[in-house]
Amino acid sequence: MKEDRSQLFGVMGEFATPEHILSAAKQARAAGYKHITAYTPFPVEGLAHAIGFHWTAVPLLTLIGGLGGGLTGFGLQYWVAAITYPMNIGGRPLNSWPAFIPVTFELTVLGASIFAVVGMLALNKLPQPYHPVFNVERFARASTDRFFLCIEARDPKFDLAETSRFLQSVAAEHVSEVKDEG
Amino acid sequence: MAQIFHRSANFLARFSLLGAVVLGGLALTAVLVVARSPYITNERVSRNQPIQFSHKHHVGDEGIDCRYCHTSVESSAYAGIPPTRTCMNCHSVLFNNVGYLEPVRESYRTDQSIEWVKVHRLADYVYFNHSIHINKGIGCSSCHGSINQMPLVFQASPLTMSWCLDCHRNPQPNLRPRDQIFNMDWKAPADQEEAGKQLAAEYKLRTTTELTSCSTCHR
Amino acid sequence: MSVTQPPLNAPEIRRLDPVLQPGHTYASVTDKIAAVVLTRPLGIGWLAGFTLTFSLVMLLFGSLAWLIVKGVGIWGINIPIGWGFAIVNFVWWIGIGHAGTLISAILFLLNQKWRTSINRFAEAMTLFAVACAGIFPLIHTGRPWMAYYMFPYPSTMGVWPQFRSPLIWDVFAVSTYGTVSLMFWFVGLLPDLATLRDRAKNRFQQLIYGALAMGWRGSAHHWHRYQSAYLLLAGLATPLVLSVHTVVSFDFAVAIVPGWHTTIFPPYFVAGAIYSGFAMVLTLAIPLRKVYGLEDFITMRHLDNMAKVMLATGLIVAYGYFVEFFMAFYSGNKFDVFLAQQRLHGPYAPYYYALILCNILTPQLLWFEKVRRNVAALFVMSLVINVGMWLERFVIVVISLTRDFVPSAWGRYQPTFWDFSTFIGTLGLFVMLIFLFVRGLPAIAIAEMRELVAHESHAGGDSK
Amino acid sequence: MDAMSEHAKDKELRILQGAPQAASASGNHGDHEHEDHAEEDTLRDFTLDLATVREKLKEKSGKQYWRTLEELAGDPHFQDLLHREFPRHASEWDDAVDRRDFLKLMGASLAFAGLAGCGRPDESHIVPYVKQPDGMVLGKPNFYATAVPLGADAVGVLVESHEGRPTKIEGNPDHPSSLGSTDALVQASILNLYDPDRAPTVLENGEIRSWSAFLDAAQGLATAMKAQNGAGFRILTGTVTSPTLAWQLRKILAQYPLAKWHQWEPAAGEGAREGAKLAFGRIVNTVYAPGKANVILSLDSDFLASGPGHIAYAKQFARRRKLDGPNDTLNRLYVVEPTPSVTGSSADHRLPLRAGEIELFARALAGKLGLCSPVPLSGEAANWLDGVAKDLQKERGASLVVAGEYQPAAVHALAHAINATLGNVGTTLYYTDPVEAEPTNNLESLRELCADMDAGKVDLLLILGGNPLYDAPHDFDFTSKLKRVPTAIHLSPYYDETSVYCHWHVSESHYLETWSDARAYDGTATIIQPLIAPLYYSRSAHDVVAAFSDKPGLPAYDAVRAYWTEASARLDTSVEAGWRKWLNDGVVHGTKFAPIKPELKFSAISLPVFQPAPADQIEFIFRPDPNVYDGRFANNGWLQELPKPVTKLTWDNALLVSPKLAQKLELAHKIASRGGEHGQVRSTVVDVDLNGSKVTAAAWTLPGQAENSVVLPLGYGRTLAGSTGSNKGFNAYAVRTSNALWTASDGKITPTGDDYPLACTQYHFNMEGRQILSTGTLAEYRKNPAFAHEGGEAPAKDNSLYKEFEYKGYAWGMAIDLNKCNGCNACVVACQAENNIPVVGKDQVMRGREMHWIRIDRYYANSESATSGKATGDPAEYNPSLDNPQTFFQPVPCQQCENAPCEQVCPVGATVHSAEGLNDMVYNRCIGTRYCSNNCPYKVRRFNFLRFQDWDTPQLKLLRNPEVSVRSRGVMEKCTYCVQRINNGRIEAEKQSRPIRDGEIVTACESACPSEAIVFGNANDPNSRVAKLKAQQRNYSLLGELNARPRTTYLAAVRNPNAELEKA
Repeated sequence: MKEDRSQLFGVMGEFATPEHILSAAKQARAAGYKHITAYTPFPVEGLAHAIGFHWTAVPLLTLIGGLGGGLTGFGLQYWVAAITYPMNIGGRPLNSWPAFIPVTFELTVLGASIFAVVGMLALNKLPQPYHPVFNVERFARASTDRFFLCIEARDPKFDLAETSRFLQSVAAEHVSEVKDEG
Repeated sequence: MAQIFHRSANFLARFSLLGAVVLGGLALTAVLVVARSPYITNERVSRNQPIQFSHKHHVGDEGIDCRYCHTSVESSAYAGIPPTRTCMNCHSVLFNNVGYLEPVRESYRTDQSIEWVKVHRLADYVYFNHSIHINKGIGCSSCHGSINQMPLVFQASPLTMSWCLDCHRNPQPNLRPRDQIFNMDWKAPADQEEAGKQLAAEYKLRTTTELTSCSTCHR
Repeated sequence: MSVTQPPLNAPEIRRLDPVLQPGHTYASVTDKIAAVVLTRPLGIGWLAGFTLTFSLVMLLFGSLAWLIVKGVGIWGINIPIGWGFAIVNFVWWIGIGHAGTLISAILFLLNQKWRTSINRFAEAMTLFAVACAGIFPLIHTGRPWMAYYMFPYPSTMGVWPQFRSPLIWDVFAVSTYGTVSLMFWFVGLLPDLATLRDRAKNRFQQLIYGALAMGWRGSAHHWHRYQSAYLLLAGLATPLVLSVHTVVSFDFAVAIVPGWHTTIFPPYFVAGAIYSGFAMVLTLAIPLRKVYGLEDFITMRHLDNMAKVMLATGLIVAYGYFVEFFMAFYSGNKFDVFLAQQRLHGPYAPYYYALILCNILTPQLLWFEKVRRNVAALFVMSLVINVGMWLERFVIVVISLTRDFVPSAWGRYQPTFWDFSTFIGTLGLFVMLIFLFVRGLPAIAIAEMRELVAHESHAGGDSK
Repeated sequence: MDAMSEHAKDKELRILQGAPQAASASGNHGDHEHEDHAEEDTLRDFTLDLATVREKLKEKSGKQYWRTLEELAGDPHFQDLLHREFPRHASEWDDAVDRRDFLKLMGASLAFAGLAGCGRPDESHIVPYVKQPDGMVLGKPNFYATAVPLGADAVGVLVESHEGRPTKIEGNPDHPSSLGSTDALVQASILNLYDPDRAPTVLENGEIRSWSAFLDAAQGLATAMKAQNGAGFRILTGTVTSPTLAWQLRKILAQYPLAKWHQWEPAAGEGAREGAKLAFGRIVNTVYAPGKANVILSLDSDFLASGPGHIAYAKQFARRRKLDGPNDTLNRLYVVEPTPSVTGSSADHRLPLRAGEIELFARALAGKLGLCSPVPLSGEAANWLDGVAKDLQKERGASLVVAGEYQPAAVHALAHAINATLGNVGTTLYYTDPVEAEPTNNLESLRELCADMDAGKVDLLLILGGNPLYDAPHDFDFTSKLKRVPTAIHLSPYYDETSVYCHWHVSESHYLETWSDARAYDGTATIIQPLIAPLYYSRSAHDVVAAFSDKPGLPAYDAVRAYWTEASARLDTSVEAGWRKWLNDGVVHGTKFAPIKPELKFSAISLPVFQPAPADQIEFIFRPDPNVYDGRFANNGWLQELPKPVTKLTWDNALLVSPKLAQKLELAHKIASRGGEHGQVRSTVVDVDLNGSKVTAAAWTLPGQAENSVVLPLGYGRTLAGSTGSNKGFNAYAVRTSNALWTASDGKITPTGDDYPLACTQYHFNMEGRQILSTGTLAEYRKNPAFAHEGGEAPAKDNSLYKEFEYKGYAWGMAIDLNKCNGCNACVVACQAENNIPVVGKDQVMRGREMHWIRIDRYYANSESATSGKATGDPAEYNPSLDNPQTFFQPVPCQQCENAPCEQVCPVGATVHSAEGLNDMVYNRCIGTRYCSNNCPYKVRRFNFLRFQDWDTPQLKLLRNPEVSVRSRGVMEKCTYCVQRINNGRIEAEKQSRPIRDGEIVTACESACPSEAIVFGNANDPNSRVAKLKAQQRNYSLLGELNARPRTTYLAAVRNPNAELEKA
């Protein structure tokens, strides 16, 4: 039996309802914890705010993607029709811009969507099949009906005993250590 | 619950996703590159001929005019491949018993054609006409390269449609005075820009739109 | 209605069934839905159905192979009727492919709770329909192996696609629609894949769903960005879904053929698309809820709402038909007038009347609640409407071409065996994919159902 | 497999390739240049290749051919033998070598079909000449003058030849029968040259024999015949106009005093000959000058589209339909005929009468003109007659009465008399000696022959051309009689119905393969020169006749030279002096017959009383088919697929009945849902009992057909025509008897109850009130010269949001004068020949997939739409306007729209506009979405739904025009104004840096058109013919309201009816 080289990732409290975890998160925040994460089976309104997470870059990325797509779209069509090989197509003007709108639009949407999704995944650091929290046995229910609040070890205010006690104090049904194998 | 994946899975997952994207991109680029490579265009690929006929010797050293053999180049779409008789004009007297010319003599004797391997293969469907190019001031070497330095002839240009278009869009740089058409060593003079304009006017070149109309080359 | 029924805040829908039968917990919904995928054994019915549809797919491949060998001449098309079944099927499938994204995106934006339990397989249906549709633009060309000419790439020929052509717009619209729908679907799936991963019964399932879930763990940060992205996607998909069928309608509206050249087409095609889309959703939902006992989640409320949407869109379509006639006579364009008469008593009149019967008359029954609440009736009607919408496309595409400008060139169209085999083949492909889907992925968005449970119980709490 | 590379190969056939050498006029025995793909394989292992070729071609055609090659061309012993026996021929036989090359080519081309690899092309070879013929410039076609003999006429043509392959026929402006134009048959005749079904070699009882073997046999027979002074030696020919052949035959007859020369031309009437005898006591040839006549009456004569000189007549006639302004005058054409013909369709007044009643009408006219006691006419005919008679008298000396070829002697005699009294002789017509070398009554001649055969008096029958077994009157029962002949020798291009019953069959050379000569309708002789060595082991009539002379094996060339050496004396020149010029000009100068003034020994009174059949009696008339003629063109795919001028039927003949009769007999048309109006119509099948025999035919209701007259078109129902022509339609000869060659009565028509699918390319004949074919009368035109523009018209040029494209240089355009077009179809076939247009076959036509780039639409101007208002325009739904509708023809090629709807919708830019306003079609870019065709308002685009081109048959490869891409499957194609001709013309002009002259570039359709209805040129040049026409007020564009701005515009048709008749 070799000694456990794994280091501590944090402690995790388990809650039964959105309401509980929400209040717990608020109190943790109040208690001055910085590195808090909440895990819930479905989005719980206000939870992100409660743990101090407000702004996300996804909308900005989407805008950029959209603009990029649209400009590429129209640019390409204009360049093809009017610059690189201008041809008389049924007497229509070289720059038949009304005819170029559909493709421009589609590419706008395409660009925006791709940026939105890829951006979201990237910002969420996904894919990330391995994560310490999965080491917690009960965490499996985080995707069914249980709500978890994790205070991470890197938090300056973190102290295993102290923090565990804190979590119990905010009515966590279970409190478990989160280990991270080396 | 137990951890399903090992820590390394994180790197693997991200790397493979990224890799897939990059690979896809590379594959596409590769296709486009190959399409322009000699593998497809046959550019600079020299062929073995039944007779080691050297243009370098005949044109470069002996200074025989292109038209001596390619008789119809000024009048027809086809420059024309010389009949055996043309070879025999000289070789019935010169080198008339060297071994490597036996195929020529045999052809002449037996009335069986010499089979040359085709070097310049135009793209499908294009109706190229030598005579009009010659008459409008495009010299042989503009497309065929310095034949006079080729012991074995190879295709000097890609002969892709976009290559044709380059010149049809802007012929000036390649226009020569009529007396330079068959000059293999012609180099564009310093004032080509000016000269080109003048020649274009002199040859009454058609407008770019006309020269790049589909039916100019395709029927 | 019983007292147990949770009174929803909106008064006007108080008397309606709930969108979720009461008494469900987070766990119960999750169990029920996940079970279909993870634990439920393959039924004989499923196997039989799959085998049948699979053989139809083989028929499709056979037909396509023969098509490549011989050429489009094996179909009934000719001069003047250059487009036949292929384009009819394309438009029909694309139309069907509209309901999914519409339900997920537009109803999401409109914050319609009842969308929750049907959006997932509606989206799946969309993808599969688009897949079926996507086959046709490719294979209907005379030289499919040259179809890549339609994409803008730097060729050694120095030539590019001709962007004034609606067909090019199609290429971009359909591929964009396909891609976006796929992403939309996948994003929606992420949390559920995580659920399946965590509930997986064996290593294999764990690995598959684990990989697909990308390590989703429902952290608040994830959810925050997730929601923002999902909302944006919905916002983007909404105009997209409208644009796609608009572009498809341009294939005809932009041409000069009498019967095609009409400004009413975009709105009326979109309406038609939603119409057929919802019909198809019903066609799928009704058996699905029955077989997998999902009546609690797909309640009468859903069916009722969908019926109403069909009624509404059906009326828009009817309006479209009417305006076509009106404009013909109002404009006095002799070709349009002639075509209008042709529809009424030309050689193809029966098709037109059949289409009126299917698309306009039958749906009027939906005014009656009795009909809307009769599952069997709804199912039959959904089928009728699907047929009707196919006929509509046939009437538009083929019949307009049979008699256009120069009488000397008038002709007629008769589909061949290969026309039918290809069409039926795609039907097989569609259903087969559905079969695979219901067993491979949660047919109902579990995470959203949990949200719904939360919402309902919350509301219930108030009512105490 | 990749169709693209297939194209490429085909294009490469340009620099050809071992076509059998051309014995061209310059007399060079050129070798040839190959540029082939699989060429090398074929050389490395020739025998293997020969094997494969034989293999491949066994399925294709002519098994014997390939066996022959093995035995003849291959076998060296055979060669030696020949050299020993006929040293004179050694040289000739050397071209066996060329045949080998021909094989190589075929091997190669077959290889193409197989190994057309995708992707990277492997090495290909250039095989230059060893000795290049003088005057041959590779890539430049040569044109040789020759003539196409048909019946009692020969059309002078210039044949385009690419490196020794004849590819296209053009008219010869110096030749009286052509005047630079051609007709459908002439255009299509080149396809017969390359027909893979042609008889490959000499056969004796089906066994392959060498020509020398035949010569031996012939000599054997000859000696036997000599012994009995030629008794029992019979020669049967068609109409012979070849002076040389006649000369040879006469020599034979001289050598064999008791031998007899019979003639049988199934589709040529006796009326003209007998009528002349009746009128002048001798046979004369009548030459008309329709151009000089202001009023023309055709008594059932289709002189614009058939019969000797019709091309020239059509041209002259059309010139009188020229209308530059309201002050111009038109001639007037009256036609009395039983069945709508091309001539009848372009008439100002047309009167449908049963063929049997025409004589009555002629007598009545004679009566009116005081040539005999008046003859009462009933009904419409009566007041019609008044008008015509008045008109004719008004134009004494400038009027013309033409009697129909199939009308009896009396009608012809009457016509002669009437023309005489009207003083037309010498002005609008003149007489010459007959053009036929030996004018005889064919029917009697054949009757006599049959009698002799029956009586066993015939020991040796030499059938030179023709197919009597198929086309002799069936009561002669030629078959059984032929069986009694100990030795029958048949010379014909195909191993046909007759050949089977003959002991020897000699394959007949095509006129492009042999030396010969022929006379035109006015006597002008032309030397027929070969453009290509025979593709098969075939021989000409000259060779066969020579075989029985004292000079066996005398080549045709020598025979022709010999004759003209003799004849040139009369031409006060010498062959040496004249020969080259004759060949070059395509006419032997000074051979035109001088007019003669035969004395009229005939008075109408002398005619026996005439009693026409009761009005309700159905008459059956036999007419040659407009496309396959008497059946000799049955295996010609171009003609089979060519929509017949009036009926628009293809691939079949049908019993033509009038709408009224159809209604009475309850004959129906069902429009099939496959193909429909533009493809397939199922029509009632009927049994026709006639002259004691029976034939089953599909009945076709034809508007304008005389009420109780039905037509049985000849030339179909062949059983041994070849893979294309066998078992198509019904055989009308089966019910044709000697006593009723052209008109029969007391027959019975009984519907069988079934129906039969007919391939009809245009069933709908009603314009549905659209601005498609503008027509008016001269009076209307004078009142309102711009009448064509009423109804829809193009919006003004400037009301577009965007700037118009400008066409600064050339602006190619076409103007089609509907006043001149008579729907003769010459342009359609010319286009097919010029542009490598495939034949798709009946099934595909019935699906509405025929490929003609230019079609001729036929509309009935005054017809009402079907009563049911269903606008089906179905003659089966009887309405009176169909009894005698006004027929108009409209050639529709691509309209080359400036605002082309097709271009805008093409996703890949495969059809775009050229700087000169052409609607370019880039086949290699096309992916085949067919969107362009859907969006084409004129439906002139054609699509390769399947692989329509024949890539395998090597003979057909030789036929192709190297200047035009051969389209593969899945590609859209259409008329491009013959862009290949435009480009070549422009290149020549550019080389001389001068502008292209007007008329320097002519499209294939324009050059073929006998009536000069199609004019092509630069619309930007105000002095060009086309610009002048477009400037006319008659000029309008098809469906102008669509604002597609077609470059092809039409000039409204203006008819010149007789005001009096209009009133009546």
